[in-house]
Amino acid sequence: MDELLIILHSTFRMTAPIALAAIGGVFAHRAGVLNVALEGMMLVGAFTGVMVSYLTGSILIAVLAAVLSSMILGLLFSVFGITLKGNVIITGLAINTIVLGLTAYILQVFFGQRGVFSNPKIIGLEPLDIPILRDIPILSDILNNQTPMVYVSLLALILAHFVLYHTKLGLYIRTVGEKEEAAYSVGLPVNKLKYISVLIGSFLCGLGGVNIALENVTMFVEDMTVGRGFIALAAIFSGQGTPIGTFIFSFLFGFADALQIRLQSLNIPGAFIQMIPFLFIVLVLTVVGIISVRGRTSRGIKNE
Amino acid sequence: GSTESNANEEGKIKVAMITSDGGLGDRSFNDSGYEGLKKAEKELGIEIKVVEPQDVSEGEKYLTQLAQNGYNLVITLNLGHEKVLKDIATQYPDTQFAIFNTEVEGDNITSVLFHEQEGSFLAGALAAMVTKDEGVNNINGDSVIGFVGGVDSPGINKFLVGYKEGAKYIDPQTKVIVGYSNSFADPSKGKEIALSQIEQKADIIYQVAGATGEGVMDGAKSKNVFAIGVDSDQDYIAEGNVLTSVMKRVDIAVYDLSKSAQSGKYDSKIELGLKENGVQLSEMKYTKDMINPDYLSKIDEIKEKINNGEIKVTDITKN
Amino acid sequence: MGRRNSVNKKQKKWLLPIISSLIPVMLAFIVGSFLIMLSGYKPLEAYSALFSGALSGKIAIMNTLFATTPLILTGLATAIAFKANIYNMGVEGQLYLGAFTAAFLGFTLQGTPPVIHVFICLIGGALSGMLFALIPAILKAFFNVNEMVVTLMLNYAAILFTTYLASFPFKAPGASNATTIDILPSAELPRFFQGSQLNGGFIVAIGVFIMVWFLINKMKLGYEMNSIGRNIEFSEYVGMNIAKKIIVIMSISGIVAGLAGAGEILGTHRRFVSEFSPDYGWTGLTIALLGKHNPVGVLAGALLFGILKNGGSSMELMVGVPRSLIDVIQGLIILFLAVDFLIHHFSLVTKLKERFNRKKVA
Amino acid sequence: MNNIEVVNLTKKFGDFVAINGINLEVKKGEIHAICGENGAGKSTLMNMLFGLIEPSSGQIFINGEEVHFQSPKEAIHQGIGMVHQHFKLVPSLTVYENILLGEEIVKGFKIQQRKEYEEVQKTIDHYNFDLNGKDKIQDISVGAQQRVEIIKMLHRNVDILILDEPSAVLTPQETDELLDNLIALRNSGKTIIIITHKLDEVKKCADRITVIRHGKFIGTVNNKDVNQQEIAKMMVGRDVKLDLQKEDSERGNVVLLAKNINAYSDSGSQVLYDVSMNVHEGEIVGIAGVEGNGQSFLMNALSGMLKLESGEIIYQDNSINDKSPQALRDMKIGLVPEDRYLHGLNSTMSIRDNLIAGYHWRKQFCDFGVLQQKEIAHHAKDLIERFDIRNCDNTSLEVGSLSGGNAQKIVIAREMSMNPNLLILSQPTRGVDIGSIEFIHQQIIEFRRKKKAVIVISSELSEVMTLSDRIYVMYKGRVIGERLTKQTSKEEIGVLMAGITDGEAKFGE
Ligand SMILES: Nc1ncnc2c1ncn2[C@@H]1O[C@H](COP(=O)(O)OP(=O)(O)OP(=O)(O)O)[C@@H](O)[C@H]1O
Ligand SMILES: Nc1ncnc2c1ncn2[C@@H]1O[C@H](COP(=O)(O)OP(=O)(O)OP(=O)(O)O)[C@@H](O)[C@H]1O
Ligand SMILES: [Mg+2]
Ligand SMILES: [Mg+2]
Repeated sequence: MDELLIILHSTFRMTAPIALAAIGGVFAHRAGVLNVALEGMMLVGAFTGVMVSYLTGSILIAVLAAVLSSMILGLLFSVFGITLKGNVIITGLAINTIVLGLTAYILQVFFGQRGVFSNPKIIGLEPLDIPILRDIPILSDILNNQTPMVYVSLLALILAHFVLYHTKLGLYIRTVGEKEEAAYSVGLPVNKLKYISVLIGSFLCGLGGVNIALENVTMFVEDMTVGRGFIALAAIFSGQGTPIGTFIFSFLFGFADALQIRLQSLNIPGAFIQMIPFLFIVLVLTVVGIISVRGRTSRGIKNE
Repeated sequence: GSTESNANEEGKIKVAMITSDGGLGDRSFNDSGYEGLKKAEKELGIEIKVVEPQDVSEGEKYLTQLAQNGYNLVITLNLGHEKVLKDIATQYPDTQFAIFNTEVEGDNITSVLFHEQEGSFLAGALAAMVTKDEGVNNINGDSVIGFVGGVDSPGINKFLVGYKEGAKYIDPQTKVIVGYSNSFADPSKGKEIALSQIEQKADIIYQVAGATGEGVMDGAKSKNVFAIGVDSDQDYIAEGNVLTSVMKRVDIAVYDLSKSAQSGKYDSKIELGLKENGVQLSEMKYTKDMINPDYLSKIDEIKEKINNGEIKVTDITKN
Repeated sequence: MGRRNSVNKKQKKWLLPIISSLIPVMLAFIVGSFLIMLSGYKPLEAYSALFSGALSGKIAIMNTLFATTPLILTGLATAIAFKANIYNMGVEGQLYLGAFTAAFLGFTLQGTPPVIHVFICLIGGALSGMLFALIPAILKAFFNVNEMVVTLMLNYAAILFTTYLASFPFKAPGASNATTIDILPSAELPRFFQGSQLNGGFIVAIGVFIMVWFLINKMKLGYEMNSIGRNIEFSEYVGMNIAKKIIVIMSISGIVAGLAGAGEILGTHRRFVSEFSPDYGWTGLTIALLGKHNPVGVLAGALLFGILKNGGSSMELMVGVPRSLIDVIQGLIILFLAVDFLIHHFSLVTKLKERFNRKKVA
Repeated sequence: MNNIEVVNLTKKFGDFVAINGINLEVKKGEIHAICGENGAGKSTLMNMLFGLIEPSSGQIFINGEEVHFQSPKEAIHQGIGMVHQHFKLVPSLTVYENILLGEEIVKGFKIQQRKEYEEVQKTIDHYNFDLNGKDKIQDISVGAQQRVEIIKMLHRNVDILILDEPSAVLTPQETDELLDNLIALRNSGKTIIIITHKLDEVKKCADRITVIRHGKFIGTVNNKDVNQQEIAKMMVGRDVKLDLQKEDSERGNVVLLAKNINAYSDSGSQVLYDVSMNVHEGEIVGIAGVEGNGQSFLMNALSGMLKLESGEIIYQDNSINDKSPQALRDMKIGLVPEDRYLHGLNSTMSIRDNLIAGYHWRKQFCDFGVLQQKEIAHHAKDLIERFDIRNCDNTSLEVGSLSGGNAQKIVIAREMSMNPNLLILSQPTRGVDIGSIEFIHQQIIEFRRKKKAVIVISSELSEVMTLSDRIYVMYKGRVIGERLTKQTSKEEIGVLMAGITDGEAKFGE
């Protein structure tokens, strides 16, 4: 039982960056823009956050800068992918490559560092001890004393759900993604909506970057997002683009990962334990698939 | 072919170094080599160059081109180049080559081998002693220590096995919790693994995981227990929470090689273990005073025994 | 405008894509040269190192083709699936399994005659790539499980698995990293020329290219891939067995990916080295998209990336431009290539002209 | 004064001139009908008025002022509304959400869904349309979707209303309601432009009629000065037979027999109840019914796209219950689906490739897995000629660029050219011009003459009446009546379609 609580506590930590990026990515996904640049957007957030925290000593400015840098990237993505009508997947992959190179390059040329940048002057965000939550038995063990972005990720989930399903903006975003002509024919600003969706995503990716580089640890390491952006993408697709579904899959992944870490003490070759999170997601999707195919009476596979 | 190897105008000696995976900035292996090379540049007045191939298949091109460009000595830190090196070395007999961590035969090849397992043995032994010492930091009385590796592979497990043997040498009951991060660039994950191991009562964690290890040290710091650094002296990274570092003196090896380049006399094989001071524990600047001095004398004693062959440390790559 | 119109239609057809892909490359180089200057190097020197490193002389060109070889295959593997709108993001994983199998057959089948041995290894690599691709294919075909997610996830599993194999059961004695023993000489894809790494793998890649080209452009299956890729419901309605097609298409994609891995092992590494691939699968994905899922486009894209890779290392070796900057320039080229400048530009010009004309009339 | 004036308007798609120097004047407060064959350029012209596409040259004046619409937004701003031929609805949203799209009712940030629904339902009820505001678009029939499109515009209270074939999928009653509503709107001062291929509707509501042909202006006439025959002649440029002659035919063996079939939709509700029917060689069987009463599901069941819960479908003495569409094609069943852009055509594939889809594996087109491009091109040319498909000289063009009627002819041509034993057509002439309807109907009858079996599913009662030898009427997923065409009347079938039966069927087998 205690073990489980500890795993759950750690699950939320491990879920946060994936969930932030994934929930952010949900907007672009719903607007019909496949954003594979989540990875780069997180990485740039992590990088800028660390650099600005180091230079200014202010965590607030650092977080703002992280978000800003990520949104600038979102803007770049949008200009190429939406305004100039470039292929969005290529645009996204290109942005990932550029960010990977550019962060390393700036680190090297302007900070004279390679690989890792850590310094006591970098200020991070500390876990929060929340008054009421502190006193609720089980919940406090799981949710109290988490870093701010963990709470932000939960907040993002609620807000994303509200925005997508209860506001005009969300309705328009869904319309643009599902049937662009419909949006266009009633005069909705299609491109503007796509921009907004991408930017919401990059905003949250920036926070995801902050989580990775200024909360979990306080340092920057080249390529420190190590594929979390793609896991986030997988969560979006697995969760069928709904904020709740997406969060659930982010969480399942985080949980399997946390579990995997504990299970490493078993006497099984490391590789097989480390596969758990990936195989687990495949398993869950297969089960979901089998169940939903069973209930179907019509034949065949639908268009996306 | 005809090499254009005319030693350059001033007759300076030219030494080039090819980094291993991860490249510069790993704060360990590659960086350490670079330190040695820079030192050689300054002190020996040689011309140096460091290059970082993108992947192992580029090794052949890099080795060839550096040889063609008249470098007297071409050092590769990447053991993955062992196969191609043999051929290239015969093609460029006027160039000397050096390779680390693996043995390649050839008239103009120097193989540099480290006995990382020996240094790790000392680290394991020290950890097994300190982990029961409740007075220090948040050390608990349980004999549990941890290990975090980048990937589950021989190169990493070489350290692990030495570490385990060292710990068991002190106390056969010592439990070693092992974790792998599956990435050398994921400090978050490193920290998470460290926290999990600490949760399971490990209070000293040896990391052999590149930048992921930075997270391990961060985790140790946050719970005020100990990490053990690797490759270079990492004690400063979390002062007082890095018990010691198992240093691999790539810098010294590179420096010595550069020196040989000046004299033109090379060994065909250099083995660097505790005896040669090629592998050693850091001076423990921040932690020496925190622990019982007896431990350190015990470590010295063990070191002696390893050097004179009384203790044999397993090298898993040798089978 | 006038001049462009005077170019006759036939010429325009092949000129256009060339011009429209040169513009982005130029733009990327211009942006890149600022960065190069910033770090204190001379752009001209750097770029000339890049181009001469990649293209001047027989060896340079051969090395460029060597760098191109795996990318042709991973690009084609991705393109085949994407053409049918199947998101096979698992080329990287399929490549690893193909590579390991090829290596395994390469070092175990003692006494096999040389050419036959190579073939067995290639076929083994192809088959294991195929079998691995079948997992997402079956899940997609029968349970409608999103193949993109499955392939993404299985990549990690494949890399972990092959690393395990090379670290434990098949580790070469005495090796201090995760590699297997060498394959037998009879299994090696021979090099063409001493001094360049270009090897028989290139012939394999070109052979596969021709077959894939033929498949996509001339064969029934190519027609069906095209149809499924554009409208799966229609394709089902007119009687294509979608489940079967998905399985066939993914299998072919997996075969090509497996061949990419096998070729690298038999031609380049000559043993299995864990994590040997510098993201060939992912680069292949970019190339497939840049080439618009069209084999010829893939070939051109692979060549561009081969030039950048081979030239990039020369830029580092000769001029000392940091590797990170080479990545940035490469990223910029991809970014600009994502946009169809000419066509967009064209329509922009036309639009403006129309507006202008209309104003004049009014 | 003229509400809308179009001067010398031209639209080119590449080298193709879709609209060629058209002049058009629409007076304020009139109903102006635009007539023309498929591909004449009607939709293109209207799309320019609505800002969906930009003219290549020429001028558009609204209320005397020249406009250059860059997007529909600007047209909407000028009080123009358009009901599109190809629906612009969001499938996963509800009817009311679609209707209010862009004009949501909000309080704070939150959309007032309840209020929205009530408001929309009021409008729906006011116009007497059979719609439930809460249904999702993806769950309702094409006819219902058309109604949504119309309400969407009526609800917006526009000054100028453009309707592009609004009645193509409506029931006769609904069409009547719609026309009445349009007349009422006109009387209240609105300007209405309506495109339709149904000349009786034109006669019923229009004040003036403009005919275009091949993108050129042919003439504008007052409705009261012309009759249907004359309009048809203006459109087609020759005399058109408006009613079809078909000789009697001897029917042969049973080809298809459905016995008590029951089926459920994906969402779990029963959609077919104990449906039984049959078709014989040399017979055309019509399935009549108001859109959304199970005909689509019956079609899906017959074409292998819907699994049966119980019952049996027997084709040429073999059960085809679990046969896939592929197997059905192998057994020489031809299918013309209802949704031509989803199931009938692959809109981004070439005309040529569309014309062999589903038959591409045949020896004729494919040898050892290799496609015979020459033969395929030749086949395409041949069909285009035989089926008089317009504007597709270049068979490598995307089929999506064809006008609706021509697109439909592609489907019909493909299915008929493969010479099936049983041809099932769903809404075969929806949106097709009179010239082409005449042609398609003749082809169907020709088929019967060859002793083949045909099933025609159509919500167009007159179509069912003209073509069929025998008619089944569907209501709420059941067959509620079967009649021989000769022994029944339009009125009787109409009554059945409304679900009213007086006891047992008059005709049994
Ligand atoms: N986007 C486009 N690109 C190329 N050609 C087009 C495009 N849109 C329409 N056309 C062509 O313009 C012509 C006129 O099409 P339009 O849709 O206006 O016909 P229509 O009169 O509305 O026919 P229908 O009665 O069948 O709807 C057709 O031949 C069509 O193929
Ligand atoms: N040579 C043929 N003769 C008769 N029917 C064929 C022939 N080739 C294909 N078909 C039919 O074409 C349709 C599509 O075939 P599909 O490609 O799914 O299967 P297949 O033709 O058996 O496969 P393949 O030709 O690739 O082995 C099916 O109805 C199939 O039965
Ligand atoms: Mg202890
Ligand atoms: Mg039209």
